[in-house]
Amino acid sequence: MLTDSFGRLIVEVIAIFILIVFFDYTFGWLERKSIAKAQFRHGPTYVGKFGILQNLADIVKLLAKENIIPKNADKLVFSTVPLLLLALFIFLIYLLPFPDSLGIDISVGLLAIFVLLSFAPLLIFLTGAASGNKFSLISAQRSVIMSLAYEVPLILSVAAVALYAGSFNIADIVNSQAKIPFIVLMPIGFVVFFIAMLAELERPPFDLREADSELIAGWLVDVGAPYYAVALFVDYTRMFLGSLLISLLFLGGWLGPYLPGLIWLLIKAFVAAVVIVIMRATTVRMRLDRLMRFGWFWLLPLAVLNIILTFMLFVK
Amino acid sequence: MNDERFENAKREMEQLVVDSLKNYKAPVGAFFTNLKEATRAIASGTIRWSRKNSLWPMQFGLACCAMELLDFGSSRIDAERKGYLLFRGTPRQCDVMIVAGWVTKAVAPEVKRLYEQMAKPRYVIAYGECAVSGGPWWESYNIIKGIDQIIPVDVYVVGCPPKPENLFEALMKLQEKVGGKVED
Amino acid sequence: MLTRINVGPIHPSTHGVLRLVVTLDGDTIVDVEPHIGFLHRGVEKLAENRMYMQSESYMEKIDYVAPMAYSDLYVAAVEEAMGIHPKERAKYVRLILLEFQRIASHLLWLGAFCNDLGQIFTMFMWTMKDRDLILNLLQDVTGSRMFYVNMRLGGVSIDLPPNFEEHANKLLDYLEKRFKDYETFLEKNPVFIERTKDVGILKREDAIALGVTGPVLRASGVNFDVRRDYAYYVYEKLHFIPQVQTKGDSFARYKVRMREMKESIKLIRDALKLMPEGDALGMPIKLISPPVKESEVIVRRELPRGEGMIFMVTDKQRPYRLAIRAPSFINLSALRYIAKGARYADLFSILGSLDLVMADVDR
Amino acid sequence: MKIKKEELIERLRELSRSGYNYLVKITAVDYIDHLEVIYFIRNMQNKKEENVRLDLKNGESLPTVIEIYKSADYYERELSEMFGIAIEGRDVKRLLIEKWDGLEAPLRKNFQWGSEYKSG
Repeated sequence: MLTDSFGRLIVEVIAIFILIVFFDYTFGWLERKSIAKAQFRHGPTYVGKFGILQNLADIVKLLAKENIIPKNADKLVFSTVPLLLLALFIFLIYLLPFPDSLGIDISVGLLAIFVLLSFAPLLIFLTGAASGNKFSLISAQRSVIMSLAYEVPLILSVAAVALYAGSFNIADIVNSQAKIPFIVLMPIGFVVFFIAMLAELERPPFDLREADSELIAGWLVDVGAPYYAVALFVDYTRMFLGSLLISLLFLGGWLGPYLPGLIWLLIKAFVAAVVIVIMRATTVRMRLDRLMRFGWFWLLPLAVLNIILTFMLFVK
Repeated sequence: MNDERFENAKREMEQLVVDSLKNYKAPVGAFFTNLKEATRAIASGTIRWSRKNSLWPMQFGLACCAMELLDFGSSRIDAERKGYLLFRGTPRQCDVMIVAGWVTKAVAPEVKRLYEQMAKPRYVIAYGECAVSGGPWWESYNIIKGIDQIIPVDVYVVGCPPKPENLFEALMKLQEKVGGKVED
Repeated sequence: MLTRINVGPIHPSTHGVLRLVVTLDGDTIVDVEPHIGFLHRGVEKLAENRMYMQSESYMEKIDYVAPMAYSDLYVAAVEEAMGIHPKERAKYVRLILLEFQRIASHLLWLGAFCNDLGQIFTMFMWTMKDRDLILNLLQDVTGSRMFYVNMRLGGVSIDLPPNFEEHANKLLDYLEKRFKDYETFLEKNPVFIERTKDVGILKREDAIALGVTGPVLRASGVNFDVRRDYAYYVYEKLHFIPQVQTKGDSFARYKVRMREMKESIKLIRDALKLMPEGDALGMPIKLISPPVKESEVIVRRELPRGEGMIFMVTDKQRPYRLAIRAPSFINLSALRYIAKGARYADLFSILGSLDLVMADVDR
Repeated sequence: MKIKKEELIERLRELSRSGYNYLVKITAVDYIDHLEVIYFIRNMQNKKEENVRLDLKNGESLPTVIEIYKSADYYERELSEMFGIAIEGRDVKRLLIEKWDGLEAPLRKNFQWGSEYKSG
């Protein structure tokens, strides 16, 4: 029996990894195309049909380029932490339940995910601080300060969801949305969660860490080309995690008529991701102090209000 | 007999034996060497293909020609169609440096430094008359007459300023060079 | 603890080659010290060694975002030195082309400004698209995309083509619609308002003391525009009104430029209606220019970036001394005072709102 | 208005008090045997302009007017660099041409054109 379950585990690990790569690659292409459309352009068209191979060319080229580690950098931290960051996000996706009993189904999955997710800013801080560049250092500081602004509302808005479902198990949360998804039941909570998630995903208007016009490339300034490929992979995996969380917690996850559950989940994840991309294409960047004020004066009260409303309307 | 000459001959003999041993392939080993070479060929072909199709220019404008460089990236020409557009501000992650504008004596060391900060393989396009030869500022006391005095240049684009279409053509020429169609 | 950062000389949002040494206390700017001169090529010295009309092309390269404005400034100075008055139709033609150039310059600024605020090129692509249409129109007239060199003594080198009025009106209608879109797109975006309002305030007294010009001066509540106060060409006849805002922050500077573009559209429309028939061609360029009458000339023009002035001491065939007052040069000197006390993230939005062209600063 | 170098500060202060509060430009002309420095100032209320001119002998220095006009900062630095005029009363750093190989004051008439650039 041990071999049987072990075999299944390996199949699951490979299946989810393929899923991650599939989403990352497709989303990378979709993002470039949709931003190009928003800007009256075509985006990549020549490399492969509809430019589908463009990102492959980019990634292979980046990996084949010379890797530079600056003299001032802390070599060990600088060359391992980006990989750790990637490992963290991939591991977090393994913690999520998928339909057809794919993935691990642990009883406190929600807690585990949000605890581990708060390590990401620290890892980014380490990379930025280790590269020995002042722009990266500013970006690293911002990354930690920013997390103060959005972590608390994020967790409070998730708490309302857990309160309603009466469980920390994500599969239970999805199943309790069988009749009505939570986006309808608690719209305030969804808005808070979505905005806090944007900040977590480092997407505009909260892309303070990687602010091209101020900090050139933020914590990636001195990162060599192969590590930039890793950073892109991290970015898209984080995006996958974020859009999966949005669709699992608020959009009803894999529940839906006619189509198989996995397809529904992916469709919802892609919709959430494309909305985030459209926001990226249109808005300007927020300032750090304004973000703090916004987080504490708007998001936090709204999240608390959401919990109170949920408690009064549904739980009692 | 001269000892020295004898020593030399002996050393040459030894070298010959070592060389022939190096080139010797055992019948079983030959299969693996061929396999290794084949994989290496496929890998290098893939890498060359990817390099050819993803030339990222650096976000780096000096003077007038930078205006046309902006136009090159914007919606009329849309350089992203062929994968030329992912302007990165940092030299570490870029492939092509487009020197658009005149290079003064003050800025020359910076240009050189930026070139040295770029990761290999790296390419340079001299865009516009000023970068090619000094152009209209030939007689000025503070201008370098052509950036090829400080860094190696792959493609020259002439004009004052050249149209963005010319830059597109230059990048296609560079693609040919990267893809191995044109000798250096 | 104070941190000192070196920004530039080559940085994505310095619009050229500018080095800023920024001293930060946390996230607040204590001091900014601009280091300039990376693009210096000695235009003034080169012009002293050229025949009068040979330098026109150099003048255009001073400000490459609005080249025609500078060539007009220089040719006006030479005309004044030789006592030549431009023909009546030429005045209208020049005014129309210059106002189109102003719109193109402001459009580029708008896109670059949004880019500085952290947008990923969207607004930039939009404005570049519209700017391209204007450049195409100017290309139809002059034959060149960027450097036109079409001002001649007493007129222009090529008159407007026969179908120009139709094309121009169509383009103006389109632009008017686009400007409305831009305004709703930007002014209804709370993040844009937050990033520009009450940021980088320059008070009226400071603006005068620091000597800033153009839209920056007008955004601080000083009602001064060379087009009205030293009226040239036919601005007086077209009832030109300067656009003034009182607040003096980044948003006011944005608003002034936006309104100026609309005002330019109005001016072009009126000028197209009132333009007389006749001849607008100037003298062809010859090595030997007409005799010089004045020994000293001062000419002012409202360039897209502010007041431009040429002070020329004349000689027989070439200027003895040509001094150019570049608007970007003096606007940059105000950066130090405006940016003090601002957040680091706002440094680039303030720098962007000043609308600098580094080649104009260094000359 | 032609004045002497000694009365420059006094006259400019007087003018700025009487409303000429906007400095348009400071520039100079090299007449080989002497230099002429010109201050263009403007009254922002009624838009009147005034030129204040003074002659400088070669090698003579110029008093700073930065206390009267803040915007004189950059113009004075430009003047000191382009004409080699020393400015009294303030520290003038090199402004326009950084890393310049030893040739002084390009806008003087006796200026020698620069040499070729040597890389390395």
